[in-house]
Amino acid sequence: MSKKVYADAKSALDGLLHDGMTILAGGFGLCGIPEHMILAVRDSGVKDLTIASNNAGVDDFGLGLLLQTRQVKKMISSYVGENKTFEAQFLAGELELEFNPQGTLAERCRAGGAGIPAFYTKTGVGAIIAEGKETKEFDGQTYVMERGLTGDLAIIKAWKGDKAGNVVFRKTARNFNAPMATAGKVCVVEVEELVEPGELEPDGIHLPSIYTHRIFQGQDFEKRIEFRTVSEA
Amino acid sequence: MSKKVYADAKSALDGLLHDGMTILAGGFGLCGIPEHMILAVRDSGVKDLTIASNNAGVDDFGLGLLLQTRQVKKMISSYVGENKTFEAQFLAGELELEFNPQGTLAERCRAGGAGIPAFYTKTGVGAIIAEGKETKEFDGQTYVMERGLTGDLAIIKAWKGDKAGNVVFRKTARNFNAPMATAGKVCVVEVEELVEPGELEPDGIHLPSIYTHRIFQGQDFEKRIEFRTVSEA
Amino acid sequence: MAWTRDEMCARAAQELEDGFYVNLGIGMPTKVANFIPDGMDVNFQSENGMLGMGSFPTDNEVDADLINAGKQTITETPKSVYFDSAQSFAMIRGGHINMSILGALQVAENGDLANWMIPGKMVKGMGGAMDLVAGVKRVVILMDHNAKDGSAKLLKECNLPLTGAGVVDDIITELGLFRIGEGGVHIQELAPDVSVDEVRERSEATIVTQ
Amino acid sequence: MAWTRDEMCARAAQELEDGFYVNLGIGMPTKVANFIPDGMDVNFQSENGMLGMGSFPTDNEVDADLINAGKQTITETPKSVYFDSAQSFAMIRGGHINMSILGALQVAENGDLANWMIPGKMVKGMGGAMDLVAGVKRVVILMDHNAKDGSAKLLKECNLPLTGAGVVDDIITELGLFRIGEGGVHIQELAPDVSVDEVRERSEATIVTQ
Repeated sequence: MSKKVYADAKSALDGLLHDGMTILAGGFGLCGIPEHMILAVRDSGVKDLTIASNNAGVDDFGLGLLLQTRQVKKMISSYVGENKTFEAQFLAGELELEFNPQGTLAERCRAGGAGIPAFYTKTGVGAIIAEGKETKEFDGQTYVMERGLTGDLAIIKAWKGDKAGNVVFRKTARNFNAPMATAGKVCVVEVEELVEPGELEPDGIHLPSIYTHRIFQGQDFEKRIEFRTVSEA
Repeated sequence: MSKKVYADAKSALDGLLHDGMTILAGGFGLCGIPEHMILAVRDSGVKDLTIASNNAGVDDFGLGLLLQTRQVKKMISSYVGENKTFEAQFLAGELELEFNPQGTLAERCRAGGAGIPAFYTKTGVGAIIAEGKETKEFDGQTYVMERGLTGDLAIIKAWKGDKAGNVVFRKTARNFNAPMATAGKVCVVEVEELVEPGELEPDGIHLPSIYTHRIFQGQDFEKRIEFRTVSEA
Repeated sequence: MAWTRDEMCARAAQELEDGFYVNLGIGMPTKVANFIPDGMDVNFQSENGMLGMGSFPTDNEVDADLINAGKQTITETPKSVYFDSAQSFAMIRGGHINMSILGALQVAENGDLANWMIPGKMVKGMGGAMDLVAGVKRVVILMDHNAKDGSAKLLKECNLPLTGAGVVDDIITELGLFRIGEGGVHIQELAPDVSVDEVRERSEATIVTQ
Repeated sequence: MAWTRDEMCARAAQELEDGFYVNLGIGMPTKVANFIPDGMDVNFQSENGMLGMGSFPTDNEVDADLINAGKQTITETPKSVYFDSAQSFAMIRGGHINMSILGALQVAENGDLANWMIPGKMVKGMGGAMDLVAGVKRVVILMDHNAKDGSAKLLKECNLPLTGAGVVDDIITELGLFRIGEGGVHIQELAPDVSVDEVRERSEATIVTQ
């Protein structure tokens, strides 16, 4: 089972990257992002990427780094504020953008990973994002059909993982990492701590090993905070 | 928050039962079934029930008890072997039965709880259970549309719960309990151990408190084993 | 005398009930948490994956893995539980959240809501707003009664792109509390010394008195 | 000389690969677990909510909360992880399980499978079988070549209600290993001293030799 274990981001992504591919990137804002793999994707020079991620990072951290190098052709996101590079490229027509409501994006990944090609939701009915999509009535209410989403590769950040590939997230860093992991044809997980099988509580695992194709322990996570809000002690 | 806490099964179900209602009952076989609430439903005398449960218990334990008293009008299940009462009533035309593939039943509950009125699946395409259901092609493959399922009441068995309603299951007793809990208009949880808020690890909770409307600690769980298979030491 | 922002938040907090699960939008709605009546148990959901959200941390408590949907650092409480984004929106879409309090650009008298984009300006995205208004049991809008240029925000029809159609239940502005109902926007309560005429003057929507 | 049941299970086990996630059906398929080649890492899924299923427990280890999909008591392993039924079938439906080995009543030469009901007899239910055959990457059938009355089970068309249409990849019987392919059922391997003629005689399906 240790065949899943790699030394670092570069080796873990070896052979998996190609121009024009779709990457699902976990994280919410800068919280729980696969920061080492984002750097490795940048360094690989792979381009024309379609990236599904709730956000697009900030100018100099997270997915913003791949925008700076113009490796991204299209983003599928729910919110892309906090990023001037994004805004500039988008307004210049250099970057495609597909907005998905946050819950629809999460559910599309969950569905894609679960073999569900499409589902119905009330979210977005009557809004421009539902235009051109099929709608259907159930019990007198209108719903819009949304498609399951899969990607060539999911890049995921977790807290702990075992060498069999079982994974545990920490606090709100879980976010999109779990559903996106299931929707990648290949899923690579970077963890803060890699442990032996049996060390994680089998009732407490968030992502079962079957979804983890490769795993590595990242060194020196920056874990940058976007808005540091504090109260008086 | 202790307003969710009740003394026992009878008080926890007080005011929630009525003839003709739909009950979602957690458990797989006899594993993780809400045994105290099944007894309380029996003792209440409520009848014409539609019960969604993966199985129908055995003749003298679990949901089989409600079959004996003829309180059940219809079962929605994936497998009803191991139960002679069921077979006799079904063959006599006294009991309706809707078979759902196990994964479809689980997903219908998960969808019902998640506000998804319908989804598409490959499961059952070409089989009689897909007859009369809408089908649709996605990427050249045929899928059948299945509806989200909700119930008037979900009765759930868990290992530990806190007084705020956060719940933890144990090993394979988790099964249908989690998805069914989300699909009940009201969800009542029986636990082996009721603890104070804060005692459960917030990253390790399987069912967030929002789904738990009432909770009680059951006494003297029988936890009967259906097939005791052992190996030599 | 119109309500202050604090009074508006306090008024919104009075709409909460004991045991409610509540999602607060970014901005003014976040401050409603400061006005929960004593002894009332309200559980705040953050759509990035948490129930039982606590206040901002002290300097020592700051944790990069613990943020709210506005990406601000927060703390946990004894009732806290974490989950993934699919589960978070299963809760929201599934109608398990009792109330959401959100800001708005425009509200129409039929309950249509516009709060996510202004054509011609850079669009940041809807985030979780479309899911919240579609799924949460009761949607309360907390907003200034008029735009900065004085134009009405309570309209007959929204002219900005919608976040959701017919999704708003109540609106709280500095002028009072209003409810979407038969025939238009019903005045439920007015701030001190605010007249029905003032509300009508500062709104385009049909204003209905009880 | 046809294969014994143990030899059939051992042959099925040879189809497994290192790192595979596998779901074994109830009955003979369960015994395939006893024939995993040494050093091969195979992870067994039980559709009631577990990966990394272990063997039967000793008397002291029996745990009512730990059963397999056949409702038999089992044990956990260092790789074990538990999850709910929705997640379990998300794995199955989503194509994450590499192989399922199942029994059958009938298999047709186009890959149709019937293994869940006989009209006129009491129907116990399909359990997870329809999900498994629809979702798992490779479906291997392990069955007697003929029914107890001697009739063929490898057919041109199934006459029993289907579990899934065109879902079977391989069939292992006491006569050999067969693969559904162009033009019918392809012989991949024959048990010792079993002839193509014997296979043809005991099958109704079109039998193709390489």
